[in-house]
Amino acid sequence: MKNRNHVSKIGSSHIFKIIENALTDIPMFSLLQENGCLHAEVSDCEINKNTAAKILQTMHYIRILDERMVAAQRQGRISFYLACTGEEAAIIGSAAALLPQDMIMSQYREQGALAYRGFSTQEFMDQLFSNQRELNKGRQMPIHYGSKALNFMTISSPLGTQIPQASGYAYGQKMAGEPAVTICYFGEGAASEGDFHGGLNMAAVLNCPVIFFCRNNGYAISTPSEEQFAGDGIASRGIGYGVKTIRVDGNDALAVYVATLKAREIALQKQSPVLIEAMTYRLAAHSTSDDPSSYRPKEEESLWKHRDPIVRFSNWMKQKGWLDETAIANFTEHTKEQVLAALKEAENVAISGIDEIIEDVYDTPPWHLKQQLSDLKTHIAKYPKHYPRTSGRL
Amino acid sequence: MKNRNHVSKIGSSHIFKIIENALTDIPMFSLLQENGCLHAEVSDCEINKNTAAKILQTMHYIRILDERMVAAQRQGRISFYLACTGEEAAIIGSAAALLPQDMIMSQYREQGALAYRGFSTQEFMDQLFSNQRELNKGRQMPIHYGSKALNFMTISSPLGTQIPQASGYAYGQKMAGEPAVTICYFGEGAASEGDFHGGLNMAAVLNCPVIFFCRNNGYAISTPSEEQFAGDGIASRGIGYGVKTIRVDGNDALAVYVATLKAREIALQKQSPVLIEAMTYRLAAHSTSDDPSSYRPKEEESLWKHRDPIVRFSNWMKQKGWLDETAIANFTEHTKEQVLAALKEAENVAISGIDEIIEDVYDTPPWHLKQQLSDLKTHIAKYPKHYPRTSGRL
Amino acid sequence: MAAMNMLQAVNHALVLAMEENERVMVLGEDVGHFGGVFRATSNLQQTFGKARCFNTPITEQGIIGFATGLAAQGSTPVAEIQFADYIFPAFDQIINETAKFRYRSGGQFSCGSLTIRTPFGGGIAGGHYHSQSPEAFFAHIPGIKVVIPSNPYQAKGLLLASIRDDNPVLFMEPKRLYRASVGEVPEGDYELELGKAKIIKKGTDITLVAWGAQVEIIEKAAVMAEEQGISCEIIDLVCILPWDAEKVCRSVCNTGRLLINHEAPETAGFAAEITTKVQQECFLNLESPICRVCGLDTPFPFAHEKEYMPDHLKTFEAIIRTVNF
Amino acid sequence: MAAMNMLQAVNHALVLAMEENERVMVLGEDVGHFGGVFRATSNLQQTFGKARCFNTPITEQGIIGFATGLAAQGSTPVAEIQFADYIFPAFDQIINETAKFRYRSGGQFSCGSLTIRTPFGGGIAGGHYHSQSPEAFFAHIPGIKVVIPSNPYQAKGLLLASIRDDNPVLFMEPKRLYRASVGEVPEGDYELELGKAKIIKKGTDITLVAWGAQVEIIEKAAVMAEEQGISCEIIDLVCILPWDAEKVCRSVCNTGRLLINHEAPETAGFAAEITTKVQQECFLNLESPICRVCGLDTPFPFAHEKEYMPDHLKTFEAIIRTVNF
Ligand SMILES: Cc1ncc(C[n+]2csc(CCOP(=O)(O)OP(=O)(O)O)c2C)c(N)n1
Ligand SMILES: Cc1ncc(C[n+]2csc(CCOP(=O)(O)OP(=O)(O)O)c2C)c(N)n1
Ligand SMILES: [Mg+2]
Ligand SMILES: [Mg+2]
Repeated sequence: MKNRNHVSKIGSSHIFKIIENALTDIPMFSLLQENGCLHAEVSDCEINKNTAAKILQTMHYIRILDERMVAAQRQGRISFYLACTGEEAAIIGSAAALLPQDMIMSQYREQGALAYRGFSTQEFMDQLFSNQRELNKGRQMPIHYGSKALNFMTISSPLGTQIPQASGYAYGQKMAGEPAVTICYFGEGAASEGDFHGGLNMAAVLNCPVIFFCRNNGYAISTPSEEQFAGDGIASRGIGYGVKTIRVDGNDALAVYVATLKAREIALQKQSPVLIEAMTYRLAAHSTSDDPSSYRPKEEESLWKHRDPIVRFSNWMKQKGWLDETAIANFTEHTKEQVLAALKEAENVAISGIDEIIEDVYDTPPWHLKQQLSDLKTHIAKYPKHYPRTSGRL
Repeated sequence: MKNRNHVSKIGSSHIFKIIENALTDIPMFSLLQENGCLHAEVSDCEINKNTAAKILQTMHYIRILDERMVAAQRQGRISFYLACTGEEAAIIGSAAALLPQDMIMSQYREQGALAYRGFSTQEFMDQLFSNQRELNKGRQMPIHYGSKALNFMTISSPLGTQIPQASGYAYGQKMAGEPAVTICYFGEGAASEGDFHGGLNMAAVLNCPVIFFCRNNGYAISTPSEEQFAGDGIASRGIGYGVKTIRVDGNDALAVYVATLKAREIALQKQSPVLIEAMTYRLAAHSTSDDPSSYRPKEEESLWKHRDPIVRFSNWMKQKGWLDETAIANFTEHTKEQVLAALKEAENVAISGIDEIIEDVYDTPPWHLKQQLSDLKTHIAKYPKHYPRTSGRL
Repeated sequence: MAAMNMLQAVNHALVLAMEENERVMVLGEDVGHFGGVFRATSNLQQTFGKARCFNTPITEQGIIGFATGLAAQGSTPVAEIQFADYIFPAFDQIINETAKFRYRSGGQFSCGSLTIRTPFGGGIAGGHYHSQSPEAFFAHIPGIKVVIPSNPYQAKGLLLASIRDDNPVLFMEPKRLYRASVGEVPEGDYELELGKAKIIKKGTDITLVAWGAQVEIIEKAAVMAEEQGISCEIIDLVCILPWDAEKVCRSVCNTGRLLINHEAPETAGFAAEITTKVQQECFLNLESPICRVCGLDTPFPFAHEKEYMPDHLKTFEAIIRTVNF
Repeated sequence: MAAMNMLQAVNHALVLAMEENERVMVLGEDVGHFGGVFRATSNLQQTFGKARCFNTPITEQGIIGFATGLAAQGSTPVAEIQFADYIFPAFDQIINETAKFRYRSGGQFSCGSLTIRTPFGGGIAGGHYHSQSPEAFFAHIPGIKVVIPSNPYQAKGLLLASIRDDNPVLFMEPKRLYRASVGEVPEGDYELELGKAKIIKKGTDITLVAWGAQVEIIEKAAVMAEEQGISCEIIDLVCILPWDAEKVCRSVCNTGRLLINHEAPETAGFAAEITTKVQQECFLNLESPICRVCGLDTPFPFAHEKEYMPDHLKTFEAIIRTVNF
């Protein structure tokens, strides 16, 4: 046992002073101006052409997917969808800075990260239509993606729960000696949950190689961020936890990429957490169940439409001489067709057979679940017309 | 609907920079040197002689009570006790800065605040012996005091739960137009709970006149504060919430008093929360169930014994010419006798009658509780010897 | 009287309560200007101001802690938890704080004025996290009341009674009925007594018990059973804690048979409590085992929702089995 | 074999598990150097290092969230919640995350290697917050297992089985027995199968069921009953979820009578589930109503603890009532 002194590093002052709001100025890191030009102070940046092209392409891909699926929901073809419009740079720019062995734990608006990892259009569609090919077996609502092969943890709806889980996952990676980190995405609203507090504090104390990536998009459903917190955002909380922190312009894919690259390096080398707050705007409705027109003016949205991260990044690519407009046009064209084809295919695939209803609750079904399944099958067999989606395959 | 821009107050920077640990230096406010002399920079201070004398007297009172009751627990007269030795200045200095209409919500180590409010020795003893005179009817373990008359909320054991409650209580005071605040005490360990996060954030957003008073005493049972958090303490979390914050030397009763006075003024005038972190040391064992010798060296304790807040404050009083040593000696003598007498009296008072077992679960007992009580009484009547504490009074 | 749906009925009750008592305050995620994700709190902020109807940050534990303190102070908070699936972060506040507040203080302090509203239940393609029916968890918490309306008339009268009741009440709203259930509701003030079940239909062969949205399921099954010549007595339990054991037992003593239907998983669901009490009180009257028709012991599945639900056909089959025992 | 108490048995199991598999990690409040407030984790940090046995900050929701993630990654965490009374801040993680982890991902991801240990129950003058018996809450959560030993031999064998079981297990330790229960325990490795009840004594007139520390209470009551010529069959349920309905039902079909004893409040406690299943399976064999002897529907009281407890006398009286029905 050693003597310790928990106040040894704390200075003292004999003049009364109160620490007021926003004592710490945490500016956001940005590289691109709104027009896509590099800021004057910036000379060069650490990204190669292929990566940049893949970021841009994935941003286009997600925009198309989102638009198509919002429409599909309106047509009644799927029950629910949730778009990430306006936030593509934050999501895809950060995902691009990771390696495939890094675990992604997301909130629900990070389909761009999944697409960047290589989730196929058909896989998206199978999830959205909850059919039997879906990797999660259609057990959750649309948009709750998950892919073991791509190290993308299956999404769950309760807000903030993935945050302490990410700390634990990263601790496990460290203990296993894996050269990998975990990234954990969440919104500024979710950051109000107690799980945020527990997760960040534990990661800091236990030195977990995890990147906490907060998308501060100004809204949590209808609640504006000033009714969510009174501080200047989420970044300033990092100080309190002793967590290294970065604030970044979330509509600047380049800055997000660079910031996440550094964060990953620090997380891995110092085996310590890093918090990134990306300042962005939820241009989309919260989800297809929401209509933002009752809580924010159209002009506010237009302001941010002019800050479209895809346009900004394209302009920069163009200036770099890296933009292949024909390739993009072809890709867009092709993607639209591909999405439609995959959608049509997915909607015609059956849902899982009824046996699946009790699988995976436990490693093997205990007696009561077996009994319940057998009763259920007898029942369905008696009323096949009433359970048309499963009765054909008992 | 107005246009809003949640990033308008955030600057930007084009040079990558990471916010490192302990960016913000939050020194602790102190007025008295360890020897009790005012620090050179300090000229005068806002305390009158009566208040100072009452603080000192209460500190002595609590020291005596704690010592006696730890001994009583060792003798097997009560089942449990929990002392605040070493933290008297933090607790009593802050309580002295409040008005009687202010609500106190405490953790469990703040008996000094209750004593300052005027809780009688007999009331302490009745609680510790859980007898039928006890204000909470003996329903909880020893030390779970509560007094409606003194605006001291009944203590509950789960850590941190009182924090969001305090925010809500204070909001109610504000809505009712009461010229009062709520003070909420907790340890640096409890500050790890999710309820801390929810409570502080809500208070900040909803402008609640509440003082969050954290006793950072270096330990949570056996867990040293460096395994509790990686930041520099609890004060730095205030910034993240946009809560006005003060760090104070918790062994300096004068500084604590002055800081709490200011905090109260701000909370009330600005209708906003204030966070105070008092740096102190838990000289006592965690409770009578604990033995700190297995997790910290005696020398560490001695270091802090030399920082005894009672000695320090006495010395200052002496220099002020305010110390009446005879009065203190008499008070000590008298208190010891009084504690012993009250103890003896309390231990001879019966516990509540058995009817009380179902009262106060609801405003009036529903059918099932009435049935359970009547069955219980029939049973006790059949085996009176087995339930000697209640069978005599069915 | 006016025809309204359950959301409107809830909203009316809130308006009346806020008009009557300025200490009534409504808080929760998105309940402010927006009026809540289901619009149950529409226009309250506009009418009563931001201080009395306000958005909170997304922290269910914070919301219930805050509301508990607010109630202890003397206000009458009506806190909304956006979905019952999200009430669990507040479980500690509810079980360890709210429910024990008065008891532990010997009656000195109370948060009895608190009401917690939350939409629950399946049937809306909500999957794991927008479908759960957690009433049984709360039934095991002495110190709170648990109330579940099954139509707009009940919703308004029970909500007013819950807000005015001097005990913390968990008011669970079957969201499948929010717009689906429409009925005549008095425009003025009225209360329905808490703790009372309602006999919807008299019958002689079997008693059927359910609550919330499942009441219409047992009604539908009863119609099928009557066609087979089986006379069903139908009881809407309305309150889960305390529950109206007397009325249920009296009915079962007459019919000799009991079936309970709930959406929550079968194991340790509230049907078990009803069964246990009834077999104790009506042992000699029972002509067949008490029967449960419940959700499966799995998370609430999305694609298999239809198969998962304890629907009218499963109920009908169980009635036949029970009567033919 | 060696005589040891339940704490030592738990400690031995942890040592064996950590020796065998370096991915086994122990975490919780004060479990490190100090060895936990009950010393169940004594010397683990000293033996296996700080990385594998570590203190956490005081955040139960954080602990279970962290441990769930750690398990999903491939480690085998054994998380301690200092008292079962403090598990509720983690209730959301357990019900919405841990329990649904495998199901919701179609079996892609699993946190099945997680074990949560927590001391529970009364009889130690712990009042409201160091006495609760929350097993019934967890019995209503599909996806987890709930295990409760009643002696040192079981504690070691069941804990080893729980740690190795590929499902999240809540391992509830009756703290009243920690030092009080001493028995012979094999020094080596062994497992007891999860989900199996144990018949402690055969009998013919009535079946008595309990778990954890209440097993010795029903044994004591049985001795009194035998003196009156009543032959009791005694069953230690051991596992709450999934539970051994087959063994209990078989016993009741023979004896014709059933009494269940638990410390938790009666309403919606786990006795209700047992009752419901048994009356369904043994309807024609039952000679009297199934009887519960439980805690009262109040918070756990401090001064009235003795009166509150479902002790051997209350159990004995209930046996007599049930047999004389
Ligand atoms: C525990 C919990 N409480 C409430 C909800 C309901 N809910 C779903 S999304 C949402 C808003 C989240 O906002 P934010 O975290 O900022 O993410 P964004 O939607 O802006 O991407 C809410 C309240 C939930 N899913 N989980
Ligand atoms: C929710 C909850 N978890 C765990 C405990 C057990 N416990 C009681 S006191 C304590 C340590 C608290 O430390 P701190 O907040 O620093 O207060 P101090 O004892 O130092 O005054 C713990 C872990 C509890 N009472 N409540
Ligand atoms: Mg947001
Ligand atoms: Mg402490």
